[in-house]
Amino acid sequence: MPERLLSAAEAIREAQDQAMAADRRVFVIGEGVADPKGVFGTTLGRVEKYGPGRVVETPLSENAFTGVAIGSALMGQRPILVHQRVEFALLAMEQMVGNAAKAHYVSNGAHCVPLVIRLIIGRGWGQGPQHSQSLEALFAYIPGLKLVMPATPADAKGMLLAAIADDNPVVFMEHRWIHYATGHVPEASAPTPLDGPRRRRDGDDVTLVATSYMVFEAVQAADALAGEGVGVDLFDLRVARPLVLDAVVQSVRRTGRLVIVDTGWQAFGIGAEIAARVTESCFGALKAAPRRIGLPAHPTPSSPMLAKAYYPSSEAIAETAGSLAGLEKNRVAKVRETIARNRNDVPFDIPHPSFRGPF
Amino acid sequence: MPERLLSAAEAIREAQDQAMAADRRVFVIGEGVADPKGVFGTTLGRVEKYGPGRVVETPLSENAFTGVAIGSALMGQRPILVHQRVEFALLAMEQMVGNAAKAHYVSNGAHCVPLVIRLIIGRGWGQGPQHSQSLEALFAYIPGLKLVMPATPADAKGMLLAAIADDNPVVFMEHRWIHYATGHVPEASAPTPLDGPRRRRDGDDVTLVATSYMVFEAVQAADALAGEGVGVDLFDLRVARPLVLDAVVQSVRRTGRLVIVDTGWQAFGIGAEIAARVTESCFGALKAAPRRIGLPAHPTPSSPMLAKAYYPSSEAIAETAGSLAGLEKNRVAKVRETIARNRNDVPFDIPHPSFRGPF
Amino acid sequence: MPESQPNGRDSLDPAWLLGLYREMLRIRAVEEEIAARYSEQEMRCPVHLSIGQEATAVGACQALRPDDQILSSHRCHGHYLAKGGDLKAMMAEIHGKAAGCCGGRGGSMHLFDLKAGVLASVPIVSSSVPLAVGAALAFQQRGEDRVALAFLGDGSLEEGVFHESANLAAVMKLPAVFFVENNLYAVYTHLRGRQPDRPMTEIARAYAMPARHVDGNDVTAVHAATVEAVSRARAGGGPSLVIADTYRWREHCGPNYDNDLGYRGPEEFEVWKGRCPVGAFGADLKARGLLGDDEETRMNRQIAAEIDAAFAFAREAPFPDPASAGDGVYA
Amino acid sequence: MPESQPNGRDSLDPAWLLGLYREMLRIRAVEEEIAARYSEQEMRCPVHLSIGQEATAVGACQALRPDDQILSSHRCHGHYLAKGGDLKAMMAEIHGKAAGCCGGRGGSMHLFDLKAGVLASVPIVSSSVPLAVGAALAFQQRGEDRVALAFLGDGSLEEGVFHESANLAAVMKLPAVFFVENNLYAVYTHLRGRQPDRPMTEIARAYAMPARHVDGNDVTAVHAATVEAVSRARAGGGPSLVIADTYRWREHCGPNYDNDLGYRGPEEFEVWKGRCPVGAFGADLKARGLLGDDEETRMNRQIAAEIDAAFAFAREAPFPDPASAGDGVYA
Ligand SMILES: Cc1ncc(C[n+]2csc(CCOP(=O)(O)OP(=O)(O)O)c2C)c(N)n1
Ligand SMILES: Cc1ncc(C[n+]2csc(CCOP(=O)(O)OP(=O)(O)O)c2C)c(N)n1
Ligand SMILES: [Mg+2]
Ligand SMILES: [Mg+2]
Repeated sequence: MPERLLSAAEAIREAQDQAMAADRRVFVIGEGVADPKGVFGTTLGRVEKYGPGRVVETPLSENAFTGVAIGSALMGQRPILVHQRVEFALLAMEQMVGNAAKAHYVSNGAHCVPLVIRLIIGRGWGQGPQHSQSLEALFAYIPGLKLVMPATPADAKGMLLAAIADDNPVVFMEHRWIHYATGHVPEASAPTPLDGPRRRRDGDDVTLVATSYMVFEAVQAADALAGEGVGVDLFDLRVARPLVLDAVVQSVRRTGRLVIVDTGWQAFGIGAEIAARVTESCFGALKAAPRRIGLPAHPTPSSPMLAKAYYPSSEAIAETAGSLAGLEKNRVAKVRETIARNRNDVPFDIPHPSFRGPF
Repeated sequence: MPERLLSAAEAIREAQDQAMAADRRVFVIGEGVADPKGVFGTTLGRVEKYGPGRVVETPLSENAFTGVAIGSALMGQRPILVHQRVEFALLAMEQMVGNAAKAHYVSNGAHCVPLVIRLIIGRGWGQGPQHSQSLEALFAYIPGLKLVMPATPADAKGMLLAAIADDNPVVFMEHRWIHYATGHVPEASAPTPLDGPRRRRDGDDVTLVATSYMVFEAVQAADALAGEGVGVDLFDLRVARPLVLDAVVQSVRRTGRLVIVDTGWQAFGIGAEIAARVTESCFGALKAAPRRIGLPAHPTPSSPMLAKAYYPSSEAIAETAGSLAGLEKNRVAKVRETIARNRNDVPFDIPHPSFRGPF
Repeated sequence: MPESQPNGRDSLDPAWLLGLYREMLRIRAVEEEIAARYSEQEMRCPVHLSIGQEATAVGACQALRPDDQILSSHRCHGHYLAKGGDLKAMMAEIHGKAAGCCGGRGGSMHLFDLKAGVLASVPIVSSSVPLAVGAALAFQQRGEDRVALAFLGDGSLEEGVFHESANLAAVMKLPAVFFVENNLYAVYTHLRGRQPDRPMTEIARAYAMPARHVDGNDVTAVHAATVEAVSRARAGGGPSLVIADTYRWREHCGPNYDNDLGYRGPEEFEVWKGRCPVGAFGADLKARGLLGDDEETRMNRQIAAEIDAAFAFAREAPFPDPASAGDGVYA
Repeated sequence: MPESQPNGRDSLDPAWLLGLYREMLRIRAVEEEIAARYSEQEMRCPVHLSIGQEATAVGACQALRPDDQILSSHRCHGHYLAKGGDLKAMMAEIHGKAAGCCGGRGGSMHLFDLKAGVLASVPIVSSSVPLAVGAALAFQQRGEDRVALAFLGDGSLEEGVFHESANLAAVMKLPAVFFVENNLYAVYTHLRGRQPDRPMTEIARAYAMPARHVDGNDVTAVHAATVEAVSRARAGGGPSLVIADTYRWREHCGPNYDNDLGYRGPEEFEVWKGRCPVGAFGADLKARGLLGDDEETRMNRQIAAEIDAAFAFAREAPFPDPASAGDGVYA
């Protein structure tokens, strides 16, 4: 039987559907979950199948419906909550940090909050300062929350299933542009453990850790660098909390070099934790200081001309990783050219077709 | 004229008073600002002096009154907002991150938000999971916010004056236990620039960076280490955003060793950014990986017996800094004893008298 | 004006009335004992006493079944006890002991008892309100005829999350009851500085929700109003608002009186103290011949013994192992 | 039922009425032009058109002085123009150009014009509401007789921060007006799935606030109701709520119609389209002899020329320097 190609959006929809079919306690809640667009298609058709009692369209009340989801979880339900933009979750921070993250600990284990909070990160098309932030560092900081950031469609499905099956509150961050990526996705309802990074490319010269959509940019960079003989050991971080870095540390022991690329602001971002922890773990093996690539310290501008400078490109990743690995300037330039050639004329503010996989 | 001794709480009250007297646009807003306890004494008597129009007691509505303060600032007022616990600010994250932090940038410079947000961090006396968090990392992550964490009474006054005079939103985090610390505080209304760390002890063996109340624990550690011949170059961070580390990097170039102690959770905390940035800046000078000391990854337990294990002590700081600097085990033990002796029998869940200064 | 005694007490079962009285006496005695012993510094956490507010806790909880759930706030002692929470586990919790209802992790503001139907207490004002609505959603989704009741303070009504929760519960016709203990103050700030001048029940109109205003110091009136709200919720009629006027006697947080602070006048305090929910009800029971002095003495003696035992238990119980402090962050 | 034409139009100044009409025509034409040109992909940001809702923007803003401030949301084009915002700066902003009102940093959802009294537009639902109350607080503190008006959608009423803001404004008697454009939908979800069935004006009772319900497609009715609210605020009488029923013709976000999605029926759409705020008002003016066809043609021609010039300006204007993207994070 040939393997199926699904987009990550379809994979997410399928995971939710299978979980709902298998377990009556699972339900979906949020703004737009039952509307005709179905949260970028990821909940489409579910209200017809499961009814409004399990596909709960809410009033505009992010803080309350987060608390409602938590309360239902305390009573044994298994809600999947979704915000179409991560920004809306800022209104619900108190519920997330105060109640969801702490109930199990504070109750000395009596309470569980089996809650998935899907947060969608925007990007592109001038969405600007308040519709395209990448605030994962805020959630990564909170003990009691798990933080999952899938990149591939297979992970989008498998890790969402695992998040639903998890007895803890799991923040599941979906970058809009991974929604479009396609890949082989198993039909079975099989959770993929939330157990840490996965290697996406092999190499001995430099270790590259990327999160979410930046994994695709990193793949472009790694492949182009491979063409110039630089071996990139590329990890897809997948889980930011709890942060498991053994494989990365092992890799750095071999390569001596680390570059981290994430979707958020660089300063105080999750790259800082990764850099600090890897440094603590294998200082002696490091040939140079770990390098971080992230967003510059300002809000997302709407104008395409300003946004273009805002997002780190595969070129920038290749340049950082390549020069860290000692690649000569002219060969770095060649790598940049290769990447640019592959990009063709696709505007940078819509997803590049080459990111559509299959991955 | 002899110098005055003031507690940090008194210093904060004086700074607010002087700013209000000097500038009609300055006002105070929050829950409890006009009540008979006056926010741990820091706003006491102000409503009698300036009236309820400038000491604005609000309904319980953290998100709204943060937006109200921002709106008034957009119209040219200079509000000082206060939350008696940092947790209450979680309800206002959207206003802080969405409006306060971004207005100047998004308006291309036309708007200013000259707003001070005083956030008080609790500790001790079993306040437990929801009244004693130290969430500075959440605010440090946000471009457009400044984040100030004074330790000494002089800084509490001078930096609050500077924060009030600043045209940007400044988060001013006050640890409850620094409120009790006393020190020499100039009577004049003189702002202290929000310009970065200050050296609190001199030494050549290890660089120690501490924030807020942990500065006092670090001082104990540094002094005890000095007794054993270990020179600690101790910095009070003071400003977490914008983060200026030149002096720290210079110090690490000399000592080759860095320890960071902050009041928040260690993982994904501000120590990670400091460690990563210093490593990037002077990798070659480092003799060992920077070490971070912070809270373990769980909520604050209420029980004194559990909380005791939760907070890093001066002993722990001394042990980390001492062994990093190569101090032998038995001499580290001696340092721990010295510190313990100084502590006498004061329970750990109330502020130690030796922290009352003068500093 | 709050309604009083919508059902004449005469028609009520005397044993049941004595039970109400006993429970109010017990809550009062527990909190008086906490106040008396607080200065010994064995209870090393903040306490928010509800002395003076016993009738709301008891009247409301008596309207609930054991499998109904309540949600409470920082001021949760009375609610916890009235719903059937374990006294020993409460005292151990306040003493920070391993046998506490949270294993010592929560302290006085986090009391819960799953078996008794005290789902959670949360010290962030109004933060437990959506949790109650969420419990109600779970009941509705599973077709269970259970009800969730949120205890709120008057201050809690000012928080946005209350309004969001009330609207959501109303739209979805969830089996929830919003029970407001209006004690006129949030910390030291009077209602008049925090809400405009209108009957508090007007809030319910925004959500097309029935509302009742009762004398919160009249335990049977509280009970009757809550029964009405609970029955409606149980029958699928959706949420209601109950406003019960009452008064906190002691300081906002801590064991003492704080009238010296000047935020409330001595006259106001005396008026409310004169309307003691426990004393007035006891006097009424006696006047109607339902309660004798002997019986009252016996009750008090039993209660005192239970409380002594609970304190002894809490004091002698072991502290949690410091090495366990990091356990159980994740399930 | 909304009130209609509380002041008969006959008593109103004809020139002023023509001005209202012209402004509605202009807003309509600007947005039609955006819709027409959107597929050219020169405007690379989301747009939320208010076609069909012109009477609320114009009627409300006409009740304000230039130094009064409005606050708006994601759907801000009409408000910005009606309050006197600069059309060229708006078009440049939507095109991401340096001459945009935000220098290209904000895009279509962040329009503001300090000189005109458009203090800010914020794309997070209800997030601008407390900003309006804060502006009102500043006016009160400084003894200025200015008013702040917040434009809200019906969905915005469900957000907690609206309630917190309304309560705060009411307690402090701040010069604020909460002006609700009730277009029945939040994105694709009808009001009946989001709020219980009661007159929306009932919300005001929770805050002891006067409320008016008007036909939001009747520009003079909107104006009269807003004048009342603004006058009360200016005179120190505190905030009011105005509910204006209207309808968004196009899709929630973007240039197209979206009735094919099925979230609203074609009959409903046709009814509202038949009640076009611009067309109906124009017809009325003509019927009463205040507007001739020639005059209307001249108006349309002038407006078209202005819009053409604004688009030309926006297209030709330079982009901001990419190197400036990080400037101005701090003042
Ligand atoms: C969100 C939030 N804001 C502020 C506080 C501080 N606080 C604790 S109790 C309280 C007053 C609550 O008043 P009310 O709801 O009337 O309850 P009461 O104390 O009168 O029982 C306040 C403001 C808090 N705990 N949470
Ligand atoms: C806090 C928040 N939640 C959700 C959204 C997504 N969103 C954008 S517009 C909108 C609907 C708003 O409805 P309404 O207030 O009635 O305004 P309308 O679009 O009808 O003009 C929603 C839910 C948002 N921007 N902000
Ligand atoms: Mg109260
Ligand atoms: Mg609407």
